[in-house]
Amino acid sequence: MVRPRLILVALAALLVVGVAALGLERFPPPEFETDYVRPTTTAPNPPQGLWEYVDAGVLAVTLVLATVLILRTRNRKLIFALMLFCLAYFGFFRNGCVCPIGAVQNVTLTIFDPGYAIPLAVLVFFALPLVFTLFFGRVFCGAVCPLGAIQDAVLIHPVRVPRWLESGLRLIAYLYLGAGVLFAAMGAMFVICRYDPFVGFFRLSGNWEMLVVGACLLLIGMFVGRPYCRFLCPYGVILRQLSRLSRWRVTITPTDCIQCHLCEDACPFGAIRKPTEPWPNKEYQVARRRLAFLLVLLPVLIGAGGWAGYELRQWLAMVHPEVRLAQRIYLEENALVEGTIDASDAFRALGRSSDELYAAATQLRDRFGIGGALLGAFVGCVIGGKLLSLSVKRRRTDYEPDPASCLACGRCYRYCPKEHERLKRGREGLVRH
Amino acid sequence: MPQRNDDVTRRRLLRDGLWGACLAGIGGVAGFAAHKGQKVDWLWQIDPYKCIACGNCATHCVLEESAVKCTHVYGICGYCEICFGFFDPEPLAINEGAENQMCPTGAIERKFVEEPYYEYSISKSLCNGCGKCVKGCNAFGNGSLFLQVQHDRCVNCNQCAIAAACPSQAFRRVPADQPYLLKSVDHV
Amino acid sequence: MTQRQGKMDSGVIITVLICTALLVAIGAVLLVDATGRRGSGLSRVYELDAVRLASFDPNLILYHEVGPPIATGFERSRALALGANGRFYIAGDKAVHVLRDKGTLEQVIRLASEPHCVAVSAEGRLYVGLRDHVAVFDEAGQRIVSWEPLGERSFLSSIVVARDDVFVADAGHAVVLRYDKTGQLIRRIGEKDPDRDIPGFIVPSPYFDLAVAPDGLLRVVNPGRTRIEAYTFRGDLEFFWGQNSIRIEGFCGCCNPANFAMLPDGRYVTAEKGLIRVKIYDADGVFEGVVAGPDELVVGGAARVFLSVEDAEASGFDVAVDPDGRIFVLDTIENTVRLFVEREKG
Amino acid sequence: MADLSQQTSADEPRVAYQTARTTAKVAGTFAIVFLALFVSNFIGTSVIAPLRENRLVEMKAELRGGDPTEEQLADIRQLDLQIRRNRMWRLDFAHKSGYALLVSVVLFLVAGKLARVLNEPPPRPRSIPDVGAEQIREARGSRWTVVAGLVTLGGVAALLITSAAPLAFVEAKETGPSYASMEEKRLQWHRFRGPDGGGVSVFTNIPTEWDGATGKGILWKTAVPLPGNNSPVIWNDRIFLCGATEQKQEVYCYDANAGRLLWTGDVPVSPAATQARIDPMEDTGRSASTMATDGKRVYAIFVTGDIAAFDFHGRRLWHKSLGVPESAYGYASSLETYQDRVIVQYDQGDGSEDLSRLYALDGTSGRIVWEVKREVPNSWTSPIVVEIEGRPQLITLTDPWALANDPADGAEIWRADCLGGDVAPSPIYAGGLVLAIEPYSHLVAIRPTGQGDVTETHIAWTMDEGGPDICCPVADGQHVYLLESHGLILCCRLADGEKVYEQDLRDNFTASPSLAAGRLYFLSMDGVMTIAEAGPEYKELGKSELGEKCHASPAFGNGRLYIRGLENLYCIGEPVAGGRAD
Repeated sequence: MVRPRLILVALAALLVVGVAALGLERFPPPEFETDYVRPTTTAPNPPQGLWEYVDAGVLAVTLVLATVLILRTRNRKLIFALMLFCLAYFGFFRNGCVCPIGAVQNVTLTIFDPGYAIPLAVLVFFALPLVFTLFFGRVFCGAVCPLGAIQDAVLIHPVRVPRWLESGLRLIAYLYLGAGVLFAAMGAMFVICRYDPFVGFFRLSGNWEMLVVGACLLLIGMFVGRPYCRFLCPYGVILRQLSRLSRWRVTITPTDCIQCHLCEDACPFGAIRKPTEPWPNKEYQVARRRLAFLLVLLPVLIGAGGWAGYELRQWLAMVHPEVRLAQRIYLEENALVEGTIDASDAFRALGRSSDELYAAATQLRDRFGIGGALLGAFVGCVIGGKLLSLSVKRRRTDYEPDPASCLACGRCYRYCPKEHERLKRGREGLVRH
Repeated sequence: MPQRNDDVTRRRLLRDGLWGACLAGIGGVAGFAAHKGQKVDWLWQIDPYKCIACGNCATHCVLEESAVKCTHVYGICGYCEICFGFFDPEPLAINEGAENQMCPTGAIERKFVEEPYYEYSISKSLCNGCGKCVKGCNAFGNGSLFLQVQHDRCVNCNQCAIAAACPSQAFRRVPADQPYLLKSVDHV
Repeated sequence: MTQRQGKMDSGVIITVLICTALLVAIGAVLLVDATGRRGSGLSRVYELDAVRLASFDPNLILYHEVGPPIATGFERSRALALGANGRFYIAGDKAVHVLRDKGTLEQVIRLASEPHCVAVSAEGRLYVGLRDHVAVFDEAGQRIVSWEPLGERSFLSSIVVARDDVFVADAGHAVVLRYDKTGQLIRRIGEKDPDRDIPGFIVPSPYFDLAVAPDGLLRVVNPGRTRIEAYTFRGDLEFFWGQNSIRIEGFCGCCNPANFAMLPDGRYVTAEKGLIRVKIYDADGVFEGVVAGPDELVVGGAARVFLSVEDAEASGFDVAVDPDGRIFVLDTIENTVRLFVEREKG
Repeated sequence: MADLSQQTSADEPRVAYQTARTTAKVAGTFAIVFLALFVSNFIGTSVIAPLRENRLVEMKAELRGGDPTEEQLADIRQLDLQIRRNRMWRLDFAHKSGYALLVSVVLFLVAGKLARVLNEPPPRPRSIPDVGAEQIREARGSRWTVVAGLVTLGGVAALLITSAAPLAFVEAKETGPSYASMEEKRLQWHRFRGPDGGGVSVFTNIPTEWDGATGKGILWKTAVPLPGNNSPVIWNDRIFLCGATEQKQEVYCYDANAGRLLWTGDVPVSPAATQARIDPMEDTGRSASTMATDGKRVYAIFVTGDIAAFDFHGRRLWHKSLGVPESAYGYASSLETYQDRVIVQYDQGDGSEDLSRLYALDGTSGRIVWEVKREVPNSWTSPIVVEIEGRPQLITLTDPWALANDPADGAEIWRADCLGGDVAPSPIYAGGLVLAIEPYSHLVAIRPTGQGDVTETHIAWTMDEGGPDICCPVADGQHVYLLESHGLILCCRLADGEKVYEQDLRDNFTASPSLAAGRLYFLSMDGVMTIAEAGPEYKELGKSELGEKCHASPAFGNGRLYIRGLENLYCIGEPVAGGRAD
């Protein structure tokens, strides 16, 4: 019986229709009679990979130096000088890429994309500042980070940001971190890098929109200390939490606090916390009830966040080019939009089937469902945790920097009379020797 | 107050535990990433078989003058007298006059080799990566002209702005030891 | 501070400044075209408007497509020949498929390498041009003989069987080879020879077609000069015609027509690659009309022409004509054979 | 710097401060100037340059017409050179002004900072009377901002979640595939003779009495622009049918409730068809094939072999020609849908030329999903897709085969050699049997459970006391009713094919009989509907006249009956039907 075989052949024929021809062969170039020699194509080599390791080395050295300057020497001028060096080196000289902030995404992509792995240098960029923070607080932010440095350098006339506003704005950074990690994990885009406001200055070139954003942030940064670090930086979010646990950290006074109040306004980043005073009894009762309520609220917020994130998967997925393309192709195929765009033209020219695209996009959408749920839960957890931490009474007897918010810039040292005492002792000691 | 002391110790223990966990976490992530093989750096490059020469390369690069430029693989070139990468689709005459050239920046040089062959080469300093010649060469010629990221210019952004804006998703990360995706010349 | 008033003022100014900067920054972030949705923003000099370039008067279309296309069954179809018995011989991948009139696959002749061209003799023998040699098969698909390979550089692109001769176009060497039916090379035709006023073929891409016209002369495309040249079997150049133009009456690009066929009355059917179009020229090479333009031949029409590298490389459609003057087009993008017949006048 | 100020005398910082301030001002001014230059250069690049470039394009276009003069060429070259020089110049300028801007900004910052440091007041703590209260206030304020943030986030999320999600393609996949299921189709009349093509309505509230002359019982009546013998198909509140002349082929969509023509779709007559001069028999007409819908799209095919798909809003999704069919009386097979495919039975020729095909076309694109070649001559039956033992079978009748294919891939399941001649009545599936009619000859029942050639093994029974030449059978589970075109009703037992009764209606019929709520509906060519009770004996329940000639089979909706007359479409039923079927 011939028929079934024919059907199979017909089916096979139908299957290959629409698949663009592959395996192109090259046709020989002309044979020249003259002694013309075909030039070879020049493809300039990339800069040597060695720089990466130099960068990693410089990072390590500057971190050590920063630690010493901040925690032992306690000299703002030297810290500032180191900061300027890092700005010049990592920023203007090395063009600010890859920086530890962006490296978060590279690490995320490494975990989720089997075909991607990061070079050692990027890994060092990601991990070293974290380790240093875990030991010594945010010394990276204080003196090494070029993004921090450029903002620190423009801070001319600091104004106080009310604490309530600061608490609210800080949430943006958490959201940004969550989104950055999610989109990196999905292989959609490195949003943190695409929307880096300062890298354009380092390169003296960039998309004008981001240059304007950077300029605006710097303008704001002349009055509000380090706005990107405090309210946007996704890496800062991680550093904040690690810094809470740090073994050693910045203290305003080298010895004991004498409660002189002089350092109160010293910090342009609002990181100095005053000693606490006992609450009225009534407040305790209210606080206890509030705490209980918030403890119950926390899981609710996590759950609600997870649910909302899952429900938002279709919106989140639109960041992925594949999903956007699928959407566009669907609209075009069903005559819901007029005309074509470059992306849909390219899709058709490349001969992929739309079903395949839809399947891929749907799969991505589902992955965004999981990712979105995790992101939502994370945001819920952050907000719940934030509310909890704002409802707990902390005990402080001295003026001290909040370990999470302190950017280790060393500005406050000279406000402390004890520090002056120490310096004087040091000078005398020097003379004695 | 023994009670308070207890409290303090417990808190310290918790803190130390957390501290250790964080350190271990960083170590774990770093270890995982480090053990994934692939120790070379990544660079951005265009897959010439996916590129549709839409022109985004010319304007979306973070550099004022795009890092993407036309590349010519001579081994594929037919050395045509009438090159559709060089000449306007409706040339007034077959000569190098500006009115007959396709390239808006005049970046293609046409040089007589021998009857009837002409050599075409790209002046990289003039090319802005618009891809107009690529279209012409693909459609009519052998496709010896195509766009490539030039790594002497590329600043290797962690997220290439052109890649994000590429309509055909032709950009991809390539290992730094194979920085170009040149069309192959099987016969050479 | 010395002046309390001044400080107040500066506070207001700073707040206003910060708020303005914030608004501008948010606006700029929203304006960032991270996904390329606004396109390149290049001016018109950078445009290559395929649709405009490919447009022509639709009244020039003299043919229309009939029936559904017939699938060739190949991933890459190369060449089409018609047998005397209404059979299609289609070369592609690593085989020749023999199809009966309405597309029934009758026979599969498997080959070791990719065939580039195919021709059928009146006796039903099948001549298949592989990269560097010709293989001959009998009617049952059994290999009879393989002719001598022509060397590393050769790239056979077309083959035609006359009464006593077999003509093979070698694109790699840019020469036409005249064989007798036993595979003896008789003559090399069309090599550059100023004494005989033969300019030589320019073959920049793997398309180099030939045919034997009803007037007994050989017609060969000189693709690099975008014209068709007529040779005697002895290799004398008699005449040529064809002009380079993207307009409908010319052949466009660096090297066209990619393929052609002769109608029984001596007119030409030409197929161009790049801007894919099949056209009719009369026996003197005067443009007569269009069989089908890019819009009829390619999904997506002319707009797609400049986009896909693979399409462009696969766009050398082959044409064949049956004794009734019906035109069969081998669609090498969709891998089908499509039939075009003349429209009724009026 | 602070140390410096402490060590020097009182005047020096003052002077230094003034100097720094002036420097900052000067540097700031320069920065603004350079910024302005930078921006103007940017504007030049993005606005002025393109204008010039467009001018160049225009100049080139002007020259293309005639013979260019030397001056014209010189002009173009001049402009071209200018553009390219300008481009390089601007690039260079952008670079330089960028550096200048950077230097001036740095200078401004340094000077400004210096001025600030030199003029810095000594630390002076603010005296806050009640630190505790302030801390409580601060904490409360912060909590509220966080809550505000939460509310904002929640609001945005809620807004996005409740608004239409952007991913239509997944949506389409999620709400089930982009086609209606067989269960959904069961409640509609999605093809010729309704679900399974059996002519049986699931609704029990079908009207039994009307009168075209007085308008009694007739909900609405609307003219159909072009003629056609195809029957209406129904999907919820839309009625679809089509009509054609030699020049035009149209698809109509009517509102089921008011009879309003919602849209008209145009199916171009392919040039091949124009040329072929198709001349079908008058009884067939140019639009005999009934449309079919998959719940998302409707499909129509005409005698020319032109087939098209429309969405429910009247947008034509695709159209193509399957080649002009060679059909003795004119192509008349109706369409069927399976999932998102449209099934076309395309039998043509005399069987010797291998022309006949069974196609499954992709509903969204018209692409051929599969096709089966069949060595059979032209036929006029319509395909049905029915579920048999949980597996869908596509059943078609040809000469001489009754065939079943897998609608998923076209693979043949079984075939039975049991028919002959010009087969026209379509198959039905009832009581576990496939019933097929050979006109003027016999009715055959096949058990559709076999594989391969089942002629010998799976023919349950044959009833050879004649068979209708046009009308399809209808069955109620117990009996099968045949209607011959001259009016003879033949009732047989479904189980064994034994004849139960014969009844002559003495009228002419082309419409197939239908069954609703245990009542048989016979629509004569004169528009007279005879309604009889289904059962072992003939019991007429009444006759209703439409007053217009009818060739097409009626369609049954929820409480409604749709009849296509030669010129009008009628809806018979109560003004407000008892709710929608779904």
